[in-house]
Amino acid sequence: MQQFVYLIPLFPLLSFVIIALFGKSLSKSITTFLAPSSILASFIVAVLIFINQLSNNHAVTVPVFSWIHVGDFHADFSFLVDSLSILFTLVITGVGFLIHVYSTGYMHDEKDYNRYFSYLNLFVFFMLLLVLGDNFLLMFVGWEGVGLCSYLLIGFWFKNINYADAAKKAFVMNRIGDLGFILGIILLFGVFGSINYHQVFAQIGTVVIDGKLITWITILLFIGAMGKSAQIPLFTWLPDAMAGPTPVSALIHAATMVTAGIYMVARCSVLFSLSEFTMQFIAIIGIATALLAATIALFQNDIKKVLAYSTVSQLGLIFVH
Amino acid sequence: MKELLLLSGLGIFALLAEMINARKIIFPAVIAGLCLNIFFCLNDIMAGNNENIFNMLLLDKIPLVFTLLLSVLAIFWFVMAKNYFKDETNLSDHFALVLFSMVGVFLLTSYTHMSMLFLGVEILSIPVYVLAGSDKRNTYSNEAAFKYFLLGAFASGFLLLGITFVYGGTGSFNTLQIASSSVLGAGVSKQLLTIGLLLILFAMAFKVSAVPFHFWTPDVYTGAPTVVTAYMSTIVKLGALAGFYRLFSIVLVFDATTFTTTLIIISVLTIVVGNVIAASQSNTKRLLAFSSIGHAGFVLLANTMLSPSTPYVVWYYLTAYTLSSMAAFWVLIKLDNHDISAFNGLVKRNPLLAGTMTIALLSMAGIPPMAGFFAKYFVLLNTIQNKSVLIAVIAILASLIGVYYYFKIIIAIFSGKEINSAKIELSWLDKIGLVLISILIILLGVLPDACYNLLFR
Amino acid sequence: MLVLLLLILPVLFVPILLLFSEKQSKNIALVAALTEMCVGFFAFYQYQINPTCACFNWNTIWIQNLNANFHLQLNGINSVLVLLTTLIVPFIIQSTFERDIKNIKAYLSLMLMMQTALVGVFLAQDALLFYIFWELALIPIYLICLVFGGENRQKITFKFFVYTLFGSLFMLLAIIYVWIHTENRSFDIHSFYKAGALLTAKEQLFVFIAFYLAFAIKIPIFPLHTWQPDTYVNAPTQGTMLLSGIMLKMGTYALIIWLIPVVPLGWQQASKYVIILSVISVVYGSLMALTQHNFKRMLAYSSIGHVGLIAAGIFTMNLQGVQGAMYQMLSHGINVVALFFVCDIITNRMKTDEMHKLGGIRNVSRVFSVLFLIILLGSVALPLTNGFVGEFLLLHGLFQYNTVVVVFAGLTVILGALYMLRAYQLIMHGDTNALTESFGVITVNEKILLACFAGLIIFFGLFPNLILDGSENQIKQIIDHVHEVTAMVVKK
Amino acid sequence: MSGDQDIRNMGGLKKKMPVTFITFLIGTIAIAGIPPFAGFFSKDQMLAEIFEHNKILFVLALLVSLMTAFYMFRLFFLTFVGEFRGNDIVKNHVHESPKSMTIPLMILAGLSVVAGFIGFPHALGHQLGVHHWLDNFLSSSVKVAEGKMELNTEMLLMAATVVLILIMIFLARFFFVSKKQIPNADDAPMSLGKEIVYHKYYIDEIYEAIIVKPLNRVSALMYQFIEKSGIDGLVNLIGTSIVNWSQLLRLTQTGSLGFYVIAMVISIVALILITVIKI
Repeated sequence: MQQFVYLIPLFPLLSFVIIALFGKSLSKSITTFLAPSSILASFIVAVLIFINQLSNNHAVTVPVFSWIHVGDFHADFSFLVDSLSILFTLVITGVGFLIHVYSTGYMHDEKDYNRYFSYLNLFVFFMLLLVLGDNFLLMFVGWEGVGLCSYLLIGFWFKNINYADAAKKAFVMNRIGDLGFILGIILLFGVFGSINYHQVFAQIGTVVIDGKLITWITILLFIGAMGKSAQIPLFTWLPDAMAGPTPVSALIHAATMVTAGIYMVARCSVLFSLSEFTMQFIAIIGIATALLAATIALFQNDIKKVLAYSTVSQLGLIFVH
Repeated sequence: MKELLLLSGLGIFALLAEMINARKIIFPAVIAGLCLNIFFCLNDIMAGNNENIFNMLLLDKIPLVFTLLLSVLAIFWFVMAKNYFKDETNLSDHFALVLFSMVGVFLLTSYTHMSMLFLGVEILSIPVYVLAGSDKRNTYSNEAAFKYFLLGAFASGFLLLGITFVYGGTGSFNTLQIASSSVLGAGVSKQLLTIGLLLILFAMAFKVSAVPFHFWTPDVYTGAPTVVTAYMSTIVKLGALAGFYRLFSIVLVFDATTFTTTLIIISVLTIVVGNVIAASQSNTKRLLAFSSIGHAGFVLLANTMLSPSTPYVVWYYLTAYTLSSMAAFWVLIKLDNHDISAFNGLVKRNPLLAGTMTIALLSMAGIPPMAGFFAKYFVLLNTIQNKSVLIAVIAILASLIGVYYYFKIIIAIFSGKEINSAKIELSWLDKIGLVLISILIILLGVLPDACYNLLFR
Repeated sequence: MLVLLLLILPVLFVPILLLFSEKQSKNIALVAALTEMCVGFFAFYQYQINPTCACFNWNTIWIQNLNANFHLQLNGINSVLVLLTTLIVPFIIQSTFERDIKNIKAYLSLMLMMQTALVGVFLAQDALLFYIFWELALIPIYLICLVFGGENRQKITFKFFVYTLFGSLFMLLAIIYVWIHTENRSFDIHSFYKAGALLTAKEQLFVFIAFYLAFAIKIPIFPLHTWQPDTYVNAPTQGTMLLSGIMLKMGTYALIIWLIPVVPLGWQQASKYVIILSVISVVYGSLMALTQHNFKRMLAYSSIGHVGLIAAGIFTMNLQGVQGAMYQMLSHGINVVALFFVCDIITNRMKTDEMHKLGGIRNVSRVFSVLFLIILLGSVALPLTNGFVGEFLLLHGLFQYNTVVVVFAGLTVILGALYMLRAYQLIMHGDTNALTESFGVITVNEKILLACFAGLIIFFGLFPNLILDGSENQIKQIIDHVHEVTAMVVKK
Repeated sequence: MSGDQDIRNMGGLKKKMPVTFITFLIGTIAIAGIPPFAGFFSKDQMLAEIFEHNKILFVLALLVSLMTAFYMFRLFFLTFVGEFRGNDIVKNHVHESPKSMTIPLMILAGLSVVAGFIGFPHALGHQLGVHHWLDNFLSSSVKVAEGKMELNTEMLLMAATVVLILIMIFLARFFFVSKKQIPNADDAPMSLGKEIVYHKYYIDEIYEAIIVKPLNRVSALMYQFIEKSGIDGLVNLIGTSIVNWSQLLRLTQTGSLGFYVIAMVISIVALILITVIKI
């Protein structure tokens, strides 16, 4: 079953391509059917794989095609199925599906109905890429991809310059984190000679590695997480991001995208646990964010902003953990 | 010998033709004669003839290729100047004057005897004094002739004085003997020789309009009728530079230490000053005058930086420069207006003129694939081979300034707003000449060693 | 034979083009470019399967005296650039369709001549030939800018010309200098490598500087870049495309082939400084782009930032850096041409490229907005676009060189997003105003072009190794050569 | 809600949107962390682990959860309980969402009830095994606080947290339901502390002031002074200076013969000196 894992991101991608290419001529009803059902299909595949995984708890790598090869640097498009990735896949496709369904109602009267769903599908695709990729660079692809989709979705009503501003802010702030992330990946490659999860984590414990470098790697990676999971100092985009349609706020900014940071930290927990300093750093950032956001939320009057700060605060707490 | 006879004969024929009322055949006869001369030269070069004429002239390969170039240029020049002379009453006089001055050029390319040098310079110059003033009703023309003559006399004086000094120092008129005596000769007065050669150098520098003896050039070039200016900036320049090469390439071989510095100073100054002053000219004729100073500097530099390929480098540079200059003047004559603004929008008025002018200017600016590029290239090559990188850099920067003023014209041609939008008509002779000269410039630039293989090997 | 065909094919079409009417000439030029593109693709493909084929080599004696040969050769590195040239030129010619241009025949002929010169620059294996093509490429582009350019063109294009000529004259000096030190006085690239390596460290440094001047001006690298924004703004669209899309790659290409391997010690001594300069131009270009009001000028400055990164990657002389640079040359070529085309579409309709006057175009033309966005994302280097692969590899290479420098270079990730999105927002977002209301939809021709660009951007983002594999071996050789030479000196 | 998101204009939506009311309530409780909803277990487990790690962190984290409970219920009460405070047009317009929206909401609410068990605290959930399953992956890494804590301590902590949270909820109810407090309008006077918090600590403004504006200002200044006047000015200066030199040198072309002769003579003397005496 695991070898069919590529189907999971494929369905939303196909749906995206269809809606995006034929956006104008496609009737609303087709989109209404196509967009959620593609996610549902992914969900079903994910469930099947999950069940399979329960009985046979092995990590499986499914290669799709080779992407970048330069010298000894390899980054491939291949998927990794293990407990962590499949769990996140379940959440993403499950919640994603529900939000798609919800959106069919919420956006019912929207003129740009199709555009909206194409973005949403693309978002789910990238999110799945993020959690299913078997190397750091692929995670980064998803990482930036969801950033793009959030840019598109926050700025969905682009006529309003404030919304467009919020979208731009979200993208740029995420990019600050992304710079840290990508430098982290490069440093990681420098240290471990690979960016593949297996090859990296396998070396831990067997190869002696300079602790300083590990601290640097983890801090850099965490800067990426700070951007995506809206931690101090890169959190201000999230409340502004509530400019987008409400289901988007739910999907991206409460349920899935912001957890990307958590996924990353969980994925690299082996690495993170090696560095005491990073752990403390994360805890401090986390608690500070949580406190700051909670106090702000106390007095906010905008319902979505309250929820946004609540999200920021909760994320902070999770990082403390 | 036959080349000398032919050229002189043509001149005499032109004078006689007036008497026998055969003015119409002067032009074809001269062209035919020059073609014959080309044939003679080629024949001699191919056969490898070395003709020593009474120890006065030595016609080996190098004089012959210069004469060849002279003949080609002369043909172009006569075709270009044909219309100009048409209205003149004393047409044959002009033809004769020009042809006689060519004899002077011939002497300058081939002399081995100091008297021949002096004769060459004078035969070359005197007709040009006359020609410069040939626009009799134009005060500028008169002034030009006068200035040229006065300063030219000054230079001739130096030349004569120099020759006497040298004779006094070495007891010889033979160039090779003079040069070699500075190392070999017994009873040679080194001081007299050096001073004498220096005086000759100054005189020659005057003739090639090297800085600081260049002052006459812009005034004379601007004042003289344009055809004459074209003649001066091509054929006269060729003669003077060939004469310069003839003597000082030998002198430098034997006594480099004394003269190299001086020559370098003169040539660098010439390159820099010529190009810098040209940058602010708005009169095309004057601009070309200053640019011709700059080019002379390059040839002098090539002369100074000796290497086995020096004769070819000098010859190639002269070919590239004179052809380009000829083309530029040709266009200028057709325009009949010397301000740069006259070139505005030329591409719309006559594409052929515009194209030729562009090719000529690109060539003079030293941009490939025109001949001028390799001309400069060879000079730089020799300079660097002589470990004078700094001088090469100066030369490069100066030629960059050259680009500045040549491109003023190119910009005007292609994007200026035309003052006069009337189309310019050309005769078929002009068209052939312009096309031929353009092709030659490009061909020389694309295959720079074709001539070497043909003529120098 | 194939390489010769590649070289002269565009020029062969020029007389044909001149025979036809103004209307037909566009089609003829497009046919020419497409034919050349097919030959280019075929050559690239052939090279991948059979790199040793004799058809990739053309060597005849050219100037016997100087031992200069007319030597063209297709190899791993230049095949990428030839591919880029042949790929881009049809687009550039296509972009003249539906535009009213006076003297179109001359315009197109100049473009085709330019293509020949560019291909020549890339293919030449002989230093003198390389130089000649290098200069040759300057004349058509100069005339394109001079005759067809904008208001201030005379002064600006002239500055461009003199500035670049200034650099190339120093290159000429360096070429001569190396040439007189070659064993048998040859311009062949390999004898240049041999001779250059034997120069003393000081000589190599001087040669390096002379070469660097030429290439840095062409690329351009801070602080030699000031000709570039003005020229880009004033040149006609196609001229800008040629300049930014292909011509500046002459400089970066020459860095790989003609500069570093010729004088490895020069590189060793200067690399620190030239990398810093390159990184400065990354940050500086981006900052300048951030403050521009004029879209075209902003693109010009962004281009400075991007090529600065390419140059920095090359100077690291490690595989990832140079390969990244190779790839980014291709990507940047595609992206920047696409962006300038977008700019052309906007200015053609709006008669202005002041971004503050625009806004809300997304409301009017959806397709345009989407395609513009994809192109823009390519330039911002979003993963799965071509820009990302190059940028990542470049940062990777730089990182191996120095960890501090890479942080500054990495600022391009943030600043790039900032200025690009700012531009997108100013032009596309918000409500329409009186001006942008009349934008209308884009024509089929424009749509096809933009869609092709978008497709290329994603295609090359997904399959970078189609290109990277081809150049890897040769780049390895060059890197090995450079490191061998520098290591030898260390031993001494 | 017709796009209005200000809770000051809401209130009493319970009757209008019953399903939304229920699901929101579940969500609020879950986030606040009351058993047996999702938020409780995950938060409780978190708190427990933090407690063991670092007591100060624990206090802070607890503070955060209490505040969370308070503001969530503040939100809840203000939105759904009491009287509608918006204008009449909106009032008549407000209605329950279609099925396609409510059903997903219900499922999500249901999940938030159930999903908590996935992160079941060790104290209660060892038998269920789900947590362990994930641990397989994490096993090599953290396993920080596994089983070290006394069962009693965790229970005690749990109880204390819940009680505190409940107090917060009642506080919220006291303020916003019983006393019917409504947050002030934006321009109403506030104490300094509140002002700062209300404006999100002015962080956006600070960023604007220390990063965005300086960045724009610096790049604009650089463009003006370094790019235009500096580098480009220098380049142009070289160009103009050559023309200036040219004009200066041009003055030597006086046209006067006497001057020419003198200049030449001086030069000759100089050159002779250079050649003969080698100055």
